[in-house]
Amino acid sequence: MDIIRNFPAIAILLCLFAGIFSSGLKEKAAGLVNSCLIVIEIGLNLATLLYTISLGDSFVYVMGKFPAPWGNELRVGVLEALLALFFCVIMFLSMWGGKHKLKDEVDPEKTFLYYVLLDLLLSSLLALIYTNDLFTAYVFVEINTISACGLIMIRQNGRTIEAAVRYMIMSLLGSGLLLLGICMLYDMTGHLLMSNIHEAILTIVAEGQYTIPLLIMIALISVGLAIKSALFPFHAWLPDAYGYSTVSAAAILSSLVSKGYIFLLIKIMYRVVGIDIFRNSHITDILFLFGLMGMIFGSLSAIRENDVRRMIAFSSVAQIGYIYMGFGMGTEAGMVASIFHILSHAATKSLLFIAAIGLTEVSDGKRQFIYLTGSGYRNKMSGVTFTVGSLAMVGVPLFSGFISKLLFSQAAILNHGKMLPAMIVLAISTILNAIYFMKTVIRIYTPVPNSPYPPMDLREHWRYATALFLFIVLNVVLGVFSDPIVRLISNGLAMLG
Amino acid sequence: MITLLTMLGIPFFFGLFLCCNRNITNRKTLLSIVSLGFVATAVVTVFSWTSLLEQEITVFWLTQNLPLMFHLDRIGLLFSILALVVFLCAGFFSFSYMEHEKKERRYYGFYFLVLAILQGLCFAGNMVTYYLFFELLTLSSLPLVMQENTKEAIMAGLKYLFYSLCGAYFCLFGFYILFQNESTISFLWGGNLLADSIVAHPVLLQVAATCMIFGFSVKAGMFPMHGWLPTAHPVAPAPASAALSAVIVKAGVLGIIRVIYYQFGAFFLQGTKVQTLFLSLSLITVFMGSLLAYGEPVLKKRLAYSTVSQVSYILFGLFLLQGTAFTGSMLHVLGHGFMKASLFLCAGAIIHLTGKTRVEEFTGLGKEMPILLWCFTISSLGLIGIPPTGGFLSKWYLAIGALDSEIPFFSYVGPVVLLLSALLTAGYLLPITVKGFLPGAEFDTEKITKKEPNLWMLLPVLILTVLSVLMGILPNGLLGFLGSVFR
Amino acid sequence: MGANLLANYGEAVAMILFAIGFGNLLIQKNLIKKIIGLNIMDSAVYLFLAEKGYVNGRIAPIVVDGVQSVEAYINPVPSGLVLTGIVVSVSVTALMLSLTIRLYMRYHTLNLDEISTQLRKEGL
Amino acid sequence: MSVSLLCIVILFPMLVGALIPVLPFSNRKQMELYLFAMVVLNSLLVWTLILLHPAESLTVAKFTGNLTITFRLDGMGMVFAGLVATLWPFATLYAFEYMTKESHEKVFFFFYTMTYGVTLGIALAENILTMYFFYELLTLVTVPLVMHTLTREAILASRKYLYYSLGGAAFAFIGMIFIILYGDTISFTYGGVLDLHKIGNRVDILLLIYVFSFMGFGVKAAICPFNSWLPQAGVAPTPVTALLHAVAVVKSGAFAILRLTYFSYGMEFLRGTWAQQVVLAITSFTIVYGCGRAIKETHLKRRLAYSTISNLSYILFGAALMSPAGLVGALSHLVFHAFMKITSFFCAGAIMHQTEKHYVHELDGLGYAMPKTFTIFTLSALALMGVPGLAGFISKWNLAYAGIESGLPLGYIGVGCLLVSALFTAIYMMTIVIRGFFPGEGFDKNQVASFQDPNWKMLLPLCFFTVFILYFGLFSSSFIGFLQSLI
Repeated sequence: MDIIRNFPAIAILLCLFAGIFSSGLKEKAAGLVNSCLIVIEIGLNLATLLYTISLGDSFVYVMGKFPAPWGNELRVGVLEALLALFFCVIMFLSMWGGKHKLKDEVDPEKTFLYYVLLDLLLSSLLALIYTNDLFTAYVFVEINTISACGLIMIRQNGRTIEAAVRYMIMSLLGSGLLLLGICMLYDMTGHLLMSNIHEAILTIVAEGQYTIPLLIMIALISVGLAIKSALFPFHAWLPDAYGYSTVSAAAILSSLVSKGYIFLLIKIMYRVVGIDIFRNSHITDILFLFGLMGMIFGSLSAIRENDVRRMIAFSSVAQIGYIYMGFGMGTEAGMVASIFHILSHAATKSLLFIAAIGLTEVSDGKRQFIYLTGSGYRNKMSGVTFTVGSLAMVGVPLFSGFISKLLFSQAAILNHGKMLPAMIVLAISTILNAIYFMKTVIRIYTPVPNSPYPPMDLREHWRYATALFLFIVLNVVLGVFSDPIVRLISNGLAMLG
Repeated sequence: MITLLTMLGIPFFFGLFLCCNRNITNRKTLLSIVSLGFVATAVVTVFSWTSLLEQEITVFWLTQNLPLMFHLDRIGLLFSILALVVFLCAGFFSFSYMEHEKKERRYYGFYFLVLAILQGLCFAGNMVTYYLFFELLTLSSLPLVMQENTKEAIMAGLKYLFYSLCGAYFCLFGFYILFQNESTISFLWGGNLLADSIVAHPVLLQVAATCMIFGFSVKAGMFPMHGWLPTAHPVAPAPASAALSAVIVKAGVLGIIRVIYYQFGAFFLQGTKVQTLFLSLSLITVFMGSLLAYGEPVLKKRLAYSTVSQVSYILFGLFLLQGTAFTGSMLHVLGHGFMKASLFLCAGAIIHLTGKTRVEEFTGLGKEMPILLWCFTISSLGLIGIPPTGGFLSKWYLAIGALDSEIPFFSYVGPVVLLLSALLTAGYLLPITVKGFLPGAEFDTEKITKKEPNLWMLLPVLILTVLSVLMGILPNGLLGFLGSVFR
Repeated sequence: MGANLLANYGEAVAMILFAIGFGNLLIQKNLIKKIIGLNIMDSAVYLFLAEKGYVNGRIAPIVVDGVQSVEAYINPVPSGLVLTGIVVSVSVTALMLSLTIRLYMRYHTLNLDEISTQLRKEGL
Repeated sequence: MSVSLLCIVILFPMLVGALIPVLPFSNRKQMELYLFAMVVLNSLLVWTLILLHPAESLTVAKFTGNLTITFRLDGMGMVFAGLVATLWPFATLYAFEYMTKESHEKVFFFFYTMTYGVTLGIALAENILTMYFFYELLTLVTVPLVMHTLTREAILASRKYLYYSLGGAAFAFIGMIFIILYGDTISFTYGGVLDLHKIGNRVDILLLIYVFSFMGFGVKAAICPFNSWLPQAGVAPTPVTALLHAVAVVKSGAFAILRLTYFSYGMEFLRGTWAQQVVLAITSFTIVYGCGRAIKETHLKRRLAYSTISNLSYILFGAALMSPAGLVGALSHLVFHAFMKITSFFCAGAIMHQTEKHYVHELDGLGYAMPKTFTIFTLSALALMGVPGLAGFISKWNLAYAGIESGLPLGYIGVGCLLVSALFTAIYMMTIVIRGFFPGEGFDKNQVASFQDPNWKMLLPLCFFTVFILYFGLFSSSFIGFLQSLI
């Protein structure tokens, strides 16, 4: 049954070829290729996941014939397969949700390029998840940046280009630091494959050499990836990038792109440096601090925001703060909580973006809150979805937000030092979330007696309505049946090392 | 059990009956019902006095350990007699007085309710029952105070309500503490405190005692909390203010007796700071009351201030914790009750007939209504304490009790203050009689017409004055009855 | 500290160049200068990487006149990495330049802050 | 079968509520009939459940690890569920009448019936997670009710209510986590679930977390720093303010705190610690603060809302005493206050419904126009004041008994605050009653001639509640005995 072993490699290459292939096709055909590509991807990753669960351990897939130290290889475990599957599902739903708006956002002859960029983005994401080689990771990080920048820019109004430029500048800074970190790592260990680097680092640490370079390397890589995933102090580019891009692009960017980088950081922490070396290098405390500040200031600036999409963008800065707070705790439970939050945030954020677009559509396309009053009645489905998304964000039971909040608090209590700040900030950020999300929910449900804008009839937009419904189902599934997923994550994490 | 329930039930039933149905229109049927009610109540109460003396009856249990229990002892009987006599006299007096008043039916309704509750108060056997009737007394006497329905009457009523409730809650606080530290809940002469709790936390118990005594003394118009009495009593119609001053104020006195002698025990409070505090407060009130009365032009306000000072005579006697002083204050309870009631009724009659309320307008009154003014004079003599009347006797016992109680400061200051205030009492009561009978030269006597009040008004005043004089002349029966109480 | 700094001066120069490039990319207002800073930064990293592979007294890893033994040549892997790195930075620079041209055509300025003020006026 | 009843009772009202917009009702009458029948049916189910009293629990859903949504009927749950079940049908009956004047009542009754199920969910929760789950659900279901009139201030009030509740729940969440981690089971067991060797040296942190969760749940129970949402939520229609702010919402806050203190943290762990001092101080302050503000408030419903704030802190004061007697006192006040407050809210609602008068100074002379409503209001006022013979006295008695028995200095202060607040209650309630019955002389009858008592739909619930207050005032020993048997 080892045919499934090379499914991950097939998945990555298939996306690349689909991208190249659809660059020649017309708009309609490229769209078709893209959707069935994503469906195939879901199939492949699902098979890989089931295979790795039955295998019970991660397996290595050597790319080409060259053995370990020189050749390139993928390492596939339960956690990687789960994340890959989840990302593909989110991408499929976002594409499905944003398709009807694509017509008036991107001018027709450029839509096939849009699908090319999406295919490249998916391939780089999968590669980031599966690769076991650092330099390949760097190359796919760059591919990811370029395709994300393309996705931001594709709407061609002044705002998006300026946002794309800002995005590019910050990302390039981040990848510059990452590259420098990788080179230093190569300098110290002489290897590029993660597992070999790990043994070399263990010997280095054992002999007590290179203590300072090791510390600098860890700092460079963490700060580099933090910049790329918009952690608190480096989040200036995020609101414009997510606020003004196309519908499905915003959903995908906010939920998947930054998560790819975070997962790469997790793999480096576990597989390359080793979690205990990473912890006593005290970088985790700095990440913890940034995470806490992100949670507070992200929500504060979201409260001040007047435009609904920028508000949701700022709220993802806060949620990324949650994830880094989980890293900062340094314990295994903290890591499980962060990974679960990656999943729940991805699901909730894309749901919120797609629902917000539906609301703005029935309010004459305007995004300011004043126009959104009563839009919940005009567009019933997106009103309900937005409410579900806000409740998930606030952490009301029955939705995914509650479970991640539960896991975070349980993790926080276990380590004595960080317990009190984490708990208090968690409570405060819940209150702040409640303030700006619930304000919007109440606003969209205050009826306007005779509103000039026409209501959206869902029969005509059946694809959009089904996408929203599937999003809600995904969120509730994460919220109610979270036990198997948490178990998958924890033993996937054990395999990761 | 049946006699008790009928005794309380009949006035209560009459009260509710009068309050609730609105179709009693003409006055004749109303007065007949009211007089029937009075007669029935009198008969039943007298019968229950004889049959229920010294019986303990538990009606039902409010909570597991809080029974509503009735027990008529000698002190209760004394107060019950006072209440019945004064209420009957004032009741018959009000037949003619209330002619030109509005809402007469409601007035009689609440009048009966207050009578029923007062009887309940006197019969109460433990502190919960006492507190229940104490609070109901405030609530039911409120409409009597507000009978006039003027803005001033309503404000006075509210002030009366809030002062009394504040007092009630003070004594409830004391009772909460007491409840934990007492052996049996019912009143027991000599105190029912647990021996070990007296030893364990005496200070707490003293605080509880202070709160309870302070609570009841609010109703008795003691110094810091006497503000409501001079505003509430004069505002009510004359018979109601007679009842208020003579009897309802005594509810506070009965409460203090129950607390000192039946809950904490005289021995526990002997020589404590509590005793000195309340002795000084009562003396201040005695002196301050008569001083304010001296300067007051309106007759009913003057009588109200006199009530403040006279009741503090009684309190002074109680706080001495001494046998003769106790009998003296009991005598003063009865004496003051009769005399103050007759004074208020006379004032009522004067207002009813001549509409004059201020003292300086009473010149030549003796010519117009000689019999009434004679009764007024005899009662004021009694209040001042001139020998033949009851007032002298009680003041005599109070002074003797104070002297041989050997309390360092108060044993001699007490009698001095009593004498001073007796002088002041003469100062504010006698001018009325003098101006009434000897109007002076320029008063032209032939212009006045005979305006004697009709029999309904005159008879009660006569009865009350005769009773107060009888108390002074033939006290042995009463003294014998009171002597057996203080062991 | 000074001794081994002189010993591997290559890495020191690379670090300085990296700092210059990073500073330019971050602080400069003009877009073109930012892109120039980007290229300096990338080339500095590739210098650092190439320096890693260099062994004194050996020649570049191109097989010349049949010499097969490994000791003759320097470590080829970093050079390979440098090649991929250069490809990446070329494509990124191309993208940045095209974006700058579009912005210039719309707003006739290369200063990023001016562009954002004009955008706010447009109220998009 | 009886175990599954646990779940049916909660889901059935939600189903009924959900069906309202869907079912084709030809007119209001049909919908009312359907709704009333369903609510009565559900109440009967609850009472059969209470009578059957199944001991085993019913797990409905499983979250991660040992966290489950399970229901079980224990002593306290029985009390709260019984209270909600008895009050809800009457409140619904009342709401029908009230909603004739309001618009789109389908949405209103949709949420109104859902709240019924959610409150029962809180009552029957077996572990702290289930209670927290329904606690959050309650906020979400009641926000639309507060927002019903959709005026500007209604939206602001609902927004403020939402922020406060969610904020409070966030802090209570921390407490729950501690119990999940440091307790050996998360289900409620009397006497606490914390096992001490796991806690080790982190007692202070745990106490701090207890205070956090006390404040968290306290937000809904309107304790001092976080109660400004309650008076503002008075903007909602009366059935909402009456039912939510007298019974469902605030009581579930108090119920949650009782569960937290006695069934999760355990009283031995908390007794005598600094946490208990802090909690006692906060509740005593809120008692006085609540009724202090009530006196100043002239708007009728806001005044009753402030009175709710102070009465709720009675319950929390009982809880904070950390003794079995304290729990009995708290539970008895929880039940009795629900009845007393819902009566006064309904009377206020009836007055507003009939006469459109919202402020106290407009109520002159209404006592004659609406005699039945005002007498019932007077009775509820007396009960709130704690006049013996009515339900208020019994619960105040239990609380004070527990307060004194605890022997803590703050216990005495707390009992003092209880009595001060009783006095303030008298002031702000009796002023309304007196203004109603004694309007003063400048008042003529035809100003209020046009108003008369509301029809039977509003009066029936009021009469039932009055009978309840009277019955439990006089014969409460059986109920208190039942409460004591719970521990």
